Amino acid sequence: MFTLTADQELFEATTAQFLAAHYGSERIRQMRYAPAFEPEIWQRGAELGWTSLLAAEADGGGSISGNGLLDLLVVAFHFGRHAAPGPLLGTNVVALALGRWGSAAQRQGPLAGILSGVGVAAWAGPVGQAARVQVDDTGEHLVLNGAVACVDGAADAHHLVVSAEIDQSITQYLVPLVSPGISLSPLEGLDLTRRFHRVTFTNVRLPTGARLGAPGEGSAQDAELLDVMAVLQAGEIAGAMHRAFEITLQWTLDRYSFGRPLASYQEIKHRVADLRMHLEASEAAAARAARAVGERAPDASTWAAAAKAYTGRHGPEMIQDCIQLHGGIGVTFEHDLHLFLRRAVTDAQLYGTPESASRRVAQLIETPESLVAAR
Amino acid sequence: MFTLTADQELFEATTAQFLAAHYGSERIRQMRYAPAFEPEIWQRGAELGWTSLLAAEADGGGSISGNGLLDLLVVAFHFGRHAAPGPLLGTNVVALALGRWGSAAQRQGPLAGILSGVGVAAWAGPVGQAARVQVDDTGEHLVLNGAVACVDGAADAHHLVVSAEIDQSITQYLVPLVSPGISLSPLEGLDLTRRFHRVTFTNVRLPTGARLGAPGEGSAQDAELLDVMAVLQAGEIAGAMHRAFEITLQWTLDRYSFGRPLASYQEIKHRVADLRMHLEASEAAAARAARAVGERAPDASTWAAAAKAYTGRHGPEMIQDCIQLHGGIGVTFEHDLHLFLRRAVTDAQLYGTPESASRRVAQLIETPESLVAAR
Amino acid sequence: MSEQISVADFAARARGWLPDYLPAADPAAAQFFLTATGSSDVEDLARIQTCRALQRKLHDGGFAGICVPPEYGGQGLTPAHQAAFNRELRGYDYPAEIQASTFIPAMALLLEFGTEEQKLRHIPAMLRGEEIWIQFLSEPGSGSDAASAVTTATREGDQWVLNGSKIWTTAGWYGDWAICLARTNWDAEKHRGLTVFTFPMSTPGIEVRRIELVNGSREFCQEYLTDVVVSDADRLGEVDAGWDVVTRWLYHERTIAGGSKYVTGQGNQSTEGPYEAAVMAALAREHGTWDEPRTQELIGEARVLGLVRSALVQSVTRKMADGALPHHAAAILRLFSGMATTRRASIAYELAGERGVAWDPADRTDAQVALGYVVRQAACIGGGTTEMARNVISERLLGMPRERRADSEAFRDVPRGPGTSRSR
Amino acid sequence: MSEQISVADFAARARGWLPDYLPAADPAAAQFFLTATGSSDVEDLARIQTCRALQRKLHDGGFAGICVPPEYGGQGLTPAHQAAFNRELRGYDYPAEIQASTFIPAMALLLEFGTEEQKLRHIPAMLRGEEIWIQFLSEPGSGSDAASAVTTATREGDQWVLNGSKIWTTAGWYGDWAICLARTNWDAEKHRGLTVFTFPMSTPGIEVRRIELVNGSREFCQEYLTDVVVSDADRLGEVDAGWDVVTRWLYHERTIAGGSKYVTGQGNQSTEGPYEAAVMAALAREHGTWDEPRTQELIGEARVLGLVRSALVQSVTRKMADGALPHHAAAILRLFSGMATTRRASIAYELAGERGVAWDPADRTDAQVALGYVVRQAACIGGGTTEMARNVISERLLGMPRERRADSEAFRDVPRGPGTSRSR
Repeated sequence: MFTLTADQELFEATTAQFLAAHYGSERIRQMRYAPAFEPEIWQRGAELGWTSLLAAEADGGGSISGNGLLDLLVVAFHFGRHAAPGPLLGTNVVALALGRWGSAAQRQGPLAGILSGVGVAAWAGPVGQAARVQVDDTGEHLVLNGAVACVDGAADAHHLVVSAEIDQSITQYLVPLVSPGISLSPLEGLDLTRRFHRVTFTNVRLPTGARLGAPGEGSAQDAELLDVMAVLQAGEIAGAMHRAFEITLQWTLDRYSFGRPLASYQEIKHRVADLRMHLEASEAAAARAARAVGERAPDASTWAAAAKAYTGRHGPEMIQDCIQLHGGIGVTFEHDLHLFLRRAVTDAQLYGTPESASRRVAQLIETPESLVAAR
Repeated sequence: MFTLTADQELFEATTAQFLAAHYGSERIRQMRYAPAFEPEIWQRGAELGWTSLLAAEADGGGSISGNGLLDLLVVAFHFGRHAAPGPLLGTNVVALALGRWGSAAQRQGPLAGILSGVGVAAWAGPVGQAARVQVDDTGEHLVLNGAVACVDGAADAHHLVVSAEIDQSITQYLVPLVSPGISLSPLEGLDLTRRFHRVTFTNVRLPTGARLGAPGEGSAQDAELLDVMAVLQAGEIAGAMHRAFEITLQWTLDRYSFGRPLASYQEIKHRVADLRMHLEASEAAAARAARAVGERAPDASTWAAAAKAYTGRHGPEMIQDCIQLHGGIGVTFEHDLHLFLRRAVTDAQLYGTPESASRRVAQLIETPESLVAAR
Repeated sequence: MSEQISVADFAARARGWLPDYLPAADPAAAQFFLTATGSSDVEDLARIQTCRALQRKLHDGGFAGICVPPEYGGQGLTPAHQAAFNRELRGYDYPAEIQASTFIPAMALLLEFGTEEQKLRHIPAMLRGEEIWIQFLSEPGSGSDAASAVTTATREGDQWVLNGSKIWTTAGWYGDWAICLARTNWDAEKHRGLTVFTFPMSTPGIEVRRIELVNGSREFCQEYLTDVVVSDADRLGEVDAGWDVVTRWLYHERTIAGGSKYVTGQGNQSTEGPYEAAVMAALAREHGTWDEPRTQELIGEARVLGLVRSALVQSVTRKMADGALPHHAAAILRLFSGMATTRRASIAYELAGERGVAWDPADRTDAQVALGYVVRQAACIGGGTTEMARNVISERLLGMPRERRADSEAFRDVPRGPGTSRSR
Repeated sequence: MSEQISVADFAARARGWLPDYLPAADPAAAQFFLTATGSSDVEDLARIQTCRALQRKLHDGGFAGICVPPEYGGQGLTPAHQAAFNRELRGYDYPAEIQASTFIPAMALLLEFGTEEQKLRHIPAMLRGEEIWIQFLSEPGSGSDAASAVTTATREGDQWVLNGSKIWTTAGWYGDWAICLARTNWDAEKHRGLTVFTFPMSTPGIEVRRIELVNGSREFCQEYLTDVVVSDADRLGEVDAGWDVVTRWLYHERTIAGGSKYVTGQGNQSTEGPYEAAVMAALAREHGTWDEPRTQELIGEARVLGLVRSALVQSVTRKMADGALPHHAAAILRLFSGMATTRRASIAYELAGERGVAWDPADRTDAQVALGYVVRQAACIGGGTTEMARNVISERLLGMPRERRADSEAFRDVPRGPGTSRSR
């Protein structure tokens, strides 16, 4: 796990206990065909602090350590450890957006709602399956048309942040999901408790106050949110790896083959050592990225993409090897491991695959003058 | 090794004994700064059959099994096992080209020279580092200008097959390397006994009879030669893997650590099992490709590229793991393993990398009608 | 049969018979091997009924049990006849789903170890499609070590009483008879206290539970045996000599892939589904990614793995037949197959990008890629793990020292882990 | 020194002293760690002479042996003073190449195990740059098992006679003194029959052979000891208790990377050379491949490995300091570093394509990529293999059962392989 302050440790313990009490793996399995959002539990999570860490104190939020993203990483880690349901990622990303770029009305209304746990938000972030939303500005109203291929948690959310284009200028909007003309069509997905939808906009009329941030700033804002999302995804993946590792190490100690524990077989020991290394590296990368992004350091985007690329590549592979070490029982639905694999791959592939994150890291490389001169 | 006929087995034994007698690993190490081509030894190899297997009986050649490429694969395999010097690949590829597309004069002169072992040829095959040769047709003469970035064995060869372009039409030419205007500039290389040169053509005048094959057929002919080259490279790589495996298995049995042979450690056993699998698969792929290409089967190019892609990817990696299993001694110049690594990577990377071979396999996929209809 | 029919004549007879008796195969029914069938239990059971009827047709036409002696309902011919029939059978629907388990290992073991009475009772019924058999071999605690079975049979006069649990049985929920490994002596070394029994699935005390895999498949079952009473006449082989039977059992299991003489046809109809390179290429074109070099590199790699696997199977099979390689070399094929399938699952998943985790319900290929990725390791587990294959390659094929064993004492005293008592 | 100087004052004094006494570092002299230096022996020896002179300047300026007691020529200050000096030293040339070996482990072991006479004789000379020490630890047959040394010391009165061979020594061909592990008792268990000696390299009977690595490096040596006579006064530690010394020896070796208090500066100047992502990107632009997504993916992966390594080092170092992880967790860093370096070597080689096997002599980066690939595994071997790191992680950090050992009897009877006699 991460190196924490005493306050963070207390916060972590509370969150971990709460999630363990409500989201044991049997419960997660049961939720696959049931509604996965439980408002009461979410509101109690909000009381624990799950929704307010990325918001300013002036808006009713506040961090524990001074870097709210580092604090929130702890929650994401434990969401990964439990493959827990709840709009943690989308709601926090939107909270950050509202706090950073929102109008007074947006901060007093929707943001306050989110902080209290009553309001839930989703982010139609840029995903690979491109589908554009266009906006028409009638002067009085904004009219949205188009579709977003895949939005996490849209059915449970009250507000959606979406970027839309007018005259090659992209701007973010905060859209109430009850707006006439919005339709959701469900996708199937691997994660047992995450629900994805294609969101279609057909002549959706919004007041001009729905704009979030300055006109033309949509792509820049999306890029900032993408960094935050990457950090939280890396945190969840690290948590999923942590749980899978814990289960697997115990299994190798308990399971006997030919009269000896699996843990006494050198080939297995060495694989477990590799798993342990990837786990430690993933935790370190996620924490380092949370520090950089939370501090808005100059290299924040590089660290965010690096954490996403590393955990997204090695997390799922590491959990697959945990499954292999279990043999047949590891591929049964009643076993827990696949819950963490599903969570890890979902985080790995959405909002940029590990491969695209690697490319992003490369694109952010600055060529030192010395090299330019030398060649 | 491959499954052979009795005649092939005899041929194999002779070649293996001859190479073992002349090209022990100490000799290979000594050759790194010395001339690597020894005409007497090569001529004796030609007497054993190394140069005639891809030529027709009418031209003085002939196969052992009916498929000369399958026979030649055995030689390539043992060249790989010894990291042996000699213009085996280039000379045989040119022999095939001359036999298949050469004029009577080209077959009676240069091809007969090759078969006897006195003539040596090189092929300026298409390599990734693109450098084009242009040809001007004055009516009386052909004039070549341009450069080929990397040719194997050009300094030892009498003839070079090179493709050149005129008016977007590419044709092959057989060029005497003594022609005025040809200059060779040496490259450095990993293989201790292979010498590479950049070949530059400056107003090189050739008679029109230097044309090899029909005008405009250069690319198609290069593609056919590339298939043959890929098979022979795969054969050499498989041979290099075979020798590295043999050395490594013996090492694990002889070397003791903490009072036990390395071979008794399960992690090492499992790695050796993987190495054995890659070796068997590489041999099978090379032999299957030699069959298809030697028979000019419809899927010949697919098999050639598949064998190159598989051996080129897994051969070097497998030998690297052999080195790792040796510890420090494995990265010393006095050890033999690196000789086989150098040979394997050289074959893997030239005339198309494993990655480009994979792409070629993909490009050759035919989409069944059923799939087109279904989607 | 006085004079044996020639292979050519037999093939000709099959060519004449087949069009009139067997329906054409439906390519659309071919199943992708790594994901759930998508068919309901009702549909699956209906298919099993069809298989029974098709098997009966084969039997009545003189094409069932081609290598089984006539006295047990077979044709008494040679593996070459079976191979010729298999070739003719291509393109026809046939009872593919009931070949494994029933004919190998069950029928093969009956032929080798059964009493005359047992053979006469069961083999004709099997060949007529009336008895589908289930293998009770693996146990929840046995993993790769079949000899560590703890399902126990206790003798009571002419009967045995069985208690324990078996797992990873196919056909467990509709089969007719079981062949079951049980421990009959806890004081012997673990291989020397085992005995094999047979019994009908209708015997009281057998509870069957379907197992769901992570891809939704419900193909496998677990069974709980509680005081299941078996007649000593249904014992197969000698008491405490069950390991002799299991050795052949495992041998026959391995021949499933390689074409056993007791198996009709060339395996279940299956397709490589989304791992077929042509499917990957078509998808890439559809999604506009085909022109990326990396896409072609990955698709090419998938195809290379398929091609090399076929070359490897052909080469190793031939070398084993020649004696150039011992039969343990089959472990190389098992290892390669596991590695190649998991890699191809990963390639398909990488190519799918986010469609591999959230997809349009209308796109079944995306669903196959996603579920195939989650169940990927099954390809390195089912039918013997790749770890066991590496043990076989290193120890049996290469002669590297065997792993130290801690189970050579009386089975009662062999450590079986903190969760199990050392003795009963 | 009556009152200790404060760290800040010490740093200020260094800031004032350095510009006048040490030359500026030459960034062009930084060496790529995986390939041959390209420098000649004459150049290397000249550099060692420079290092001796620079060490002497440090000594005379009061900056050598900052944590060494004044009675042995040091400054008697604290690790914080050394760390402050190291910070000030950045940008200056300093005797980086003679820190390892001489100061750790040799000087550190003299401080811990040496007699007063030994300390007074050697440590001041070391600090003045007059004695460069060599480690005679590894042997051709010992691999990862230092305690299996077979170089033998036989007592003859007040002297010992040493015979055997040592390998993987740096500085072997120009060093002044050696610290050497030898077996003094073949009848004890292997750890209990070892003794450590010191002797000058000028002692008769020492033959030094340079080892060439596959990348052309001649940094390492092998030594053959034939009847090398050593005075008992030069023995370090007790007879047959050499393993106590070796335990600390290995500890000090591990601190090289982590900043030992006895080492000046922050390590040899080195560069990641062609594995630096910025270099890869510049090369890709030069060769026109930068715009291919796969190129960016690979370069990004290389950069990610570098970044994650730095995050991991920082995180694990902190956790070990906090006690959140035991010191064995350093094996995680060693394993990651080996994996990351070999992967980056492969990425550079894949990006280079055919230039990685045949290159223009003018292009030294291509040569580095090619030779770096051939010597790649050195990153998983040198300084303890990755296999040993996995043993440490699984057994020490995770508590998985230890490997069975077959070397607990008298060393004479421990199997050492078919090529070696069991006893002498």
